[in-house]
Amino acid sequence: MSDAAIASSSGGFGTGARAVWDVVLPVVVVVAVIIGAWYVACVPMNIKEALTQAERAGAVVEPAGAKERRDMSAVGLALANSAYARDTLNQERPRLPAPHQVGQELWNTTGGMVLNGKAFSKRSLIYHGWVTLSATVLGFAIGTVAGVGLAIGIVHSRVMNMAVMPWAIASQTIPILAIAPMIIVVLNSIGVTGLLPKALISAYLSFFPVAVGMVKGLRSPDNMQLDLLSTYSASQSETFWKLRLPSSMPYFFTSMKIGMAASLVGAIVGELPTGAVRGLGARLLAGSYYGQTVQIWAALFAAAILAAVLVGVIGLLQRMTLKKMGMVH
Amino acid sequence: ADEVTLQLKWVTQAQFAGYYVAADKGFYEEEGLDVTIKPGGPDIAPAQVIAGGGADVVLDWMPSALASREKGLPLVNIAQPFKSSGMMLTCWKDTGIEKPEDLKGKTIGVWFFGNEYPFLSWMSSLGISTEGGDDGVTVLKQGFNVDPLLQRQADCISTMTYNEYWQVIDAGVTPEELITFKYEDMGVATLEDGMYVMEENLADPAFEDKMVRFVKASMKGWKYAEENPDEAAMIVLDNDETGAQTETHQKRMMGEIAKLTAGSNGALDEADYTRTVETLLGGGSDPVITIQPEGAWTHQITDKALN
Amino acid sequence: MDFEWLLGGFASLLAISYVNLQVANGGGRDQAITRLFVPVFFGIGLLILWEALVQGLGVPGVILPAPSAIWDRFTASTNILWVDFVQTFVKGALSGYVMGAIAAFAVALLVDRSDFLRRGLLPVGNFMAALPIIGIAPILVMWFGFDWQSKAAVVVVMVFFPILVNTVEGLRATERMQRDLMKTYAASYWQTLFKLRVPAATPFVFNGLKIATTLALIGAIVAEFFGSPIKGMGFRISTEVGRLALDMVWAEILVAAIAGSAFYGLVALIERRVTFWHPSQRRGR
Amino acid sequence: MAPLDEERMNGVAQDPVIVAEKLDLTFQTNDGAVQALRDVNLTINKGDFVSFIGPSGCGKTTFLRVAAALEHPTGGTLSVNGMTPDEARQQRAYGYVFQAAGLYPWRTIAKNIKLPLEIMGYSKESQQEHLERVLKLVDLEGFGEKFPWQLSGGMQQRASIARALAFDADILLMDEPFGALDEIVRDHLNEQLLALWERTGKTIGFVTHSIPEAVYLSTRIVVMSPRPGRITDVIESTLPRERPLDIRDTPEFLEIAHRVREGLRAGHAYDD
Amino acid sequence: MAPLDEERMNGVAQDPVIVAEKLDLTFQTNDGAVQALRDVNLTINKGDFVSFIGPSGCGKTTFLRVAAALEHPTGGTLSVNGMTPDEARQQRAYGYVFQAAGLYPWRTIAKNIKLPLEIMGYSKESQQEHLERVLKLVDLEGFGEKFPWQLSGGMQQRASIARALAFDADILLMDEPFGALDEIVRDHLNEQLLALWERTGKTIGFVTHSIPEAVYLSTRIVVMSPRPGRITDVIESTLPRERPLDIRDTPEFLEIAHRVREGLRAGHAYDD
Ligand SMILES: Nc1ncnc2c1ncn2[C@@H]1O[C@H](COP(=O)(O)OP(=O)(O)OP(=O)(O)O)[C@@H](O)[C@H]1O
Ligand SMILES: Nc1ncnc2c1ncn2[C@@H]1O[C@H](COP(=O)(O)OP(=O)(O)OP(=O)(O)O)[C@@H](O)[C@H]1O
Ligand SMILES: Cc1ncc(C[n+]2csc(CCO)c2C)c(N)n1
Ligand SMILES: [Mg+2]
Ligand SMILES: [Mg+2]
Repeated sequence: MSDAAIASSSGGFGTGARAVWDVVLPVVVVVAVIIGAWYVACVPMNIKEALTQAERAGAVVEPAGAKERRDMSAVGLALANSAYARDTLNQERPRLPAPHQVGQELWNTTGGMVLNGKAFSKRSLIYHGWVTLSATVLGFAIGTVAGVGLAIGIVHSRVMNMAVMPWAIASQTIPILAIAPMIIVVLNSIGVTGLLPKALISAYLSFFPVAVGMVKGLRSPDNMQLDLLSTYSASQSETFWKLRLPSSMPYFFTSMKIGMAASLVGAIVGELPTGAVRGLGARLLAGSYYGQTVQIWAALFAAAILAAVLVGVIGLLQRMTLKKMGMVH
Repeated sequence: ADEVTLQLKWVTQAQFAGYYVAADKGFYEEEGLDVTIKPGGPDIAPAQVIAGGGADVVLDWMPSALASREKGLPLVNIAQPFKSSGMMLTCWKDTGIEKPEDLKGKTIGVWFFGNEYPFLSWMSSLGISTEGGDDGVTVLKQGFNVDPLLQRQADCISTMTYNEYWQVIDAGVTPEELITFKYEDMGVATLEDGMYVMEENLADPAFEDKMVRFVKASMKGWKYAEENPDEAAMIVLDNDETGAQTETHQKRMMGEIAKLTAGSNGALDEADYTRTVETLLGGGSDPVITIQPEGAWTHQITDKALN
Repeated sequence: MDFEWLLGGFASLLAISYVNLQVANGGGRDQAITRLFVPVFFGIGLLILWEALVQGLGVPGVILPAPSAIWDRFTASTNILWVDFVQTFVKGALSGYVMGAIAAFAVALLVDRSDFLRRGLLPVGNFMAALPIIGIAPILVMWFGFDWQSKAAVVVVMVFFPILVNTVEGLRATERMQRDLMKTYAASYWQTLFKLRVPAATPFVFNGLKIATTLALIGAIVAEFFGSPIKGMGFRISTEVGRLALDMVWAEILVAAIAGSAFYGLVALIERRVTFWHPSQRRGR
Repeated sequence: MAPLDEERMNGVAQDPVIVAEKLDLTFQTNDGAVQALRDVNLTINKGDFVSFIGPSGCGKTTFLRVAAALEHPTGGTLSVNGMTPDEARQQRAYGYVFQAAGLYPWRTIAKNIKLPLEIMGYSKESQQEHLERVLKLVDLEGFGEKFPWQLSGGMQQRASIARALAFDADILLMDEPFGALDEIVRDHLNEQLLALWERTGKTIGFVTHSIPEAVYLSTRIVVMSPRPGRITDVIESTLPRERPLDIRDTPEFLEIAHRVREGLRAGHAYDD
Repeated sequence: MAPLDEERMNGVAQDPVIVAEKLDLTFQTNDGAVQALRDVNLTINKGDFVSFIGPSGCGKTTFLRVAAALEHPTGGTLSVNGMTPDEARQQRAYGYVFQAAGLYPWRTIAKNIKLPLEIMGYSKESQQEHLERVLKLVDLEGFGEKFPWQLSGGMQQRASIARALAFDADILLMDEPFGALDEIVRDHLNEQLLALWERTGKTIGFVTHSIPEAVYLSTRIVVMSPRPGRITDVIESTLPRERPLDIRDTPEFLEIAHRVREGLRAGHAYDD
């Protein structure tokens, strides 16, 4: 809505080139600035390790002794030993890996694997991403159905609204990472294994935003719109299908986007207590065991890219649906 | 074939080579077993998994298993392939630490999640408080890696001889920069990586028979791994689904592990057990276990398996 | 299996649901006391069912303790729970929440001033918001140390983007006529900001602030899984799971649920006070 | 005088459709109670065209809403065809035009107009038939496939009138339906409405702010005064049923308009 | 005839305030361009009261918006006091009443009315003074502390008029300000507005759908026709400046009203 208003007030040039210019250029500039700042930050972040390495190799650094340097300011050290700035950008286990290191690792574990025909080998992020994706999507589906169902109940029943809503909020204050192992164990003990336990954790995280958004959406019709149907003596189900559901669509898609992102987090969390053998969560953790910061960062970015793609797909669906419904102008 | 599920204590690595070798070389199959090996991880308590019915047999450290037993979960040790403990404390030498008493006033990273018992017992036997201050040590719950040491957030961290210690070395630290305290050398070693099952199951002859075959095959696997460390490491690598393990690290780990399993035929040595219990009971004001455990181990399986 | 327990459990849940139905649809249905009574009563029903399931099915305490056992542990360990609460909630979550919120407002104002920045930063921000905390937490623990500072940093990262995105959206949520009115007065940027756009943005801002409350607590707890001093709710949970002291784990979860709900409720209350004028806050008319 | 008028009407053996007796309605709001209607007595007979006129906030809308069972009286009774308004609604007795257009934005104009028909279970063909008839009536042929936001405010208002006329409700309740229209369109729709009313014999309740409009359309004009809303005058029209537009220049018309204006003015506080 | 009229006006040596020359405005929308204004030529002199009348969607609002620099022409020019509208706005030349009330819901009525005064840096006391004066003018004394959503639509509209009158803008642009009001209040406010205009000599642009209102208030009436919006007639009022309400019954008044109606009708397609 506000988008439309902005678009029309800015004069309404709509040519493709202009749109690309407006959308892509700012992002490119911002990303470039971030990468620049990132490189700069690498120097103080990694300088202590660089100096220690150099000292082990026999160089004389100022001041000598890792213990002495421990409590010194990193920026000060970087300035005093600017000769070692380069060494901060290519360490094996940096505190902050340089952008090109992350990019290289990402490429080596995705595109590079594809070129070698090993796209689905266990060292490939495509393989691990795929594992996480399947749990994410299944959990998202369960969570969305549950969230929508709960929202329908809440909107149509006073008791549900009063009794369940506070508990739905409370349920989200429980740290999922704490109860994930218990969920897995309990489900295991009743014979549920495989994809489903992970998906249920995803669902636990994604049902809430969907439910909250849908409650808002299903309640979004104003009094007049509801009164109109009253004068027709429309039934509850007619009111639902002809008024509440259509007017909740914008909310539905927005909350699905949040739900999808939450679902991905859930799938990753769910991977830890299942042995963390496959999936992006397992990669994150494995990177963490062995202090492979570059690997952590690569897995992190892979997860974020996956989330962006999933959310983008929902955004696409949203545009198509709302356009068909005449709700985007 | 009879199905057996084994829950490991940690992720797939050479620490568990014997089981992977037994599976890979068909030793289990020969015994008519169909074994599923479930990797562990930071969020997995083997005792909880077996209580929930998620495994038939689990690998655990004895302090944790005995503590669970006191909590009312009747775990029984049926075999003990690890003779000695691989746990140690690794410190920076330049912090001035030379002997255990020097730990006072220092910051120390410790694994929790049931793995803190040996450390706590050791400190209480030294009479060092873990509440911080000049006369005590400041304890940190260390994460899964050796960063706290490398970043000098801690003066010492817990390491295993076969794993974390080498990660420190791989990070470019020379052994001369470090000083280590092995629990074995300190006389506070506790038993690690034993096989545990639920007590009530042992009464079931079918289960007993299954375990006999399992232990037999597993020990065969262990011995094979000790003799062919490089091959064993490669088998472990093949079974690592995360794709994060490296060949060098696993081969070296296998070498270290072989030192720990050497001297055990799989049967629990009662003397080791007694020493472990003594250490845990002697934990000063807050001992890990409070009463002498009864029936926490048995030779019922190994007697049949190893003869 | 103990059928008496199970039967009793389901029967009392049914009875409670029935009473709730009567109360919720009866007279006085809009009174504050009803609003409190119904959910509490429902919660009690759930607890009874939980207790009945655990007792009736003989679920071992190392898998899922009964509410009565959790309550016993809770009352017996209040001092530990308090120490943990202060460490995680007050030092970690609250301070991170405040810092994150302030930073988000500041950046939102900056982003809002320049259309270019908004177009550039928001997509990147959305991307960064999708970075899973499980990956971020170990990194931040490595950077900021084991104490509460690293937990606060995780919380800052977690709450920053929801508040930022909502605030930016809110600042744009004025109607054309409202903006045109300001234009006819030739109002300056700051006048328009403080007299129109900030007030109009408050409902959105609170939306973000509310989402952020639950995120803050979860963030602080989860971060402790990746390294901490030997106190804190996350530390206790992860340690006691390994010790099979599940009653303690649930006592901490209880604290988390109470603290999180109270925090959420507090922000919601402030929201009611501040955005009383918004249609969603008006009852009746 | 109002009670007198009514008594007289009730005496005549006509067919009462809406009967309000001692109607009271008080809204409970955060800052206290608002009495919107007080002691309203009114009978609307079958085939009547009753206009409601009165200052803003006097309860015109509230009265229509009570009649349509959208609001429930806190005192007194209102019956519709001898039933409660709720029962009458069950029988789909009402066509209601709201003060604002209130079209559903996700439905095209045609689908908006078909909405009541769908709910009332008309067949597809008969829906299309009704649609075409009313689109013509309000002069919106060719706009069926547009979405509401693609039309100007006046066109939207006409579409909402079409929606209320699409099905054959016996009672038509219209809340300032022509407020957003310019005079020419308004005149046109006034004529159309009168023609429809004559042809179908519907009972119509009509809220307006325009005195000429009220006089031109109605058989009876109800003048209300605010806070709390009361009926201060009920004026019978002496105009013939057949009403060309230029009837508005006749002395009879102006006489009635004058009476309405006086009634209205009495409810205001201006001393000029 | 319109161009002729205008030519004549421009000839007279008056003080032009708003001068539109060959004004064109085309909106670019997703489904194509909408030409809202085409070749509009108009001069509004100081102290004029100019009404705009025309069917819905003909560009009345758009013209006012261009005059207030809320919209920028795509062709031709419009100047205000010899400046661009943007410059005039910087000098706070405008009081604008929008078609809908547009009060800020988080401010009380009093604070809403004070809003322009705060922005223009009036002192606290003088704010209070102005507030009380205009509250009285629109008959809302005692409602200052209510919030907008606690008032009926008509009262909100009056508050928004008060807001525009609170500061002394030379040019008052009013877009159907009295649309939501009943006839009596409307008459009253019409009188008040005329009195204010006479007293202050403001220049007023006024959009309305009511022919009598336009005739009663204006010195000049601009009749527009839709798609694209053009001026089809400009009618000079021959009524005296002093206008009691009953001037509306004089033949002169009815004659002008008739001319406006004819001009309006010419822009419509009805053949009745
Ligand atoms: N839902 C409500 N809650 C509280 N007060 C209400 C409600 N609806 C109407 N009122 C009040 O009741 C009175 C009558 O309102 P109503 O809408 O019937 O007036 P009206 O005659 O239709 O006015 P208008 O000409 O402005 O439409 C007003 O004072 C109004 O403020
Ligand atoms: N922002 C906009 N974008 C696109 N088209 C617009 C916009 N604003 C107005 N229009 C179109 O310009 C034309 C003139 O609109 P305007 O609002 O000036 O009409 P109006 O004479 O004020 O009508 P009304 O009496 O209904 O208020 C209409 O066809 C309208 O649809
Ligand atoms: C959370 C957690 N932290 C530490 C350990 C301890 N541990 C037991 S075996 C093993 C392998 C050594 O390479 C390690 C680290 C654990 N189990 N869980
Ligand atoms: Mg009304
Ligand atoms: Mg307009």
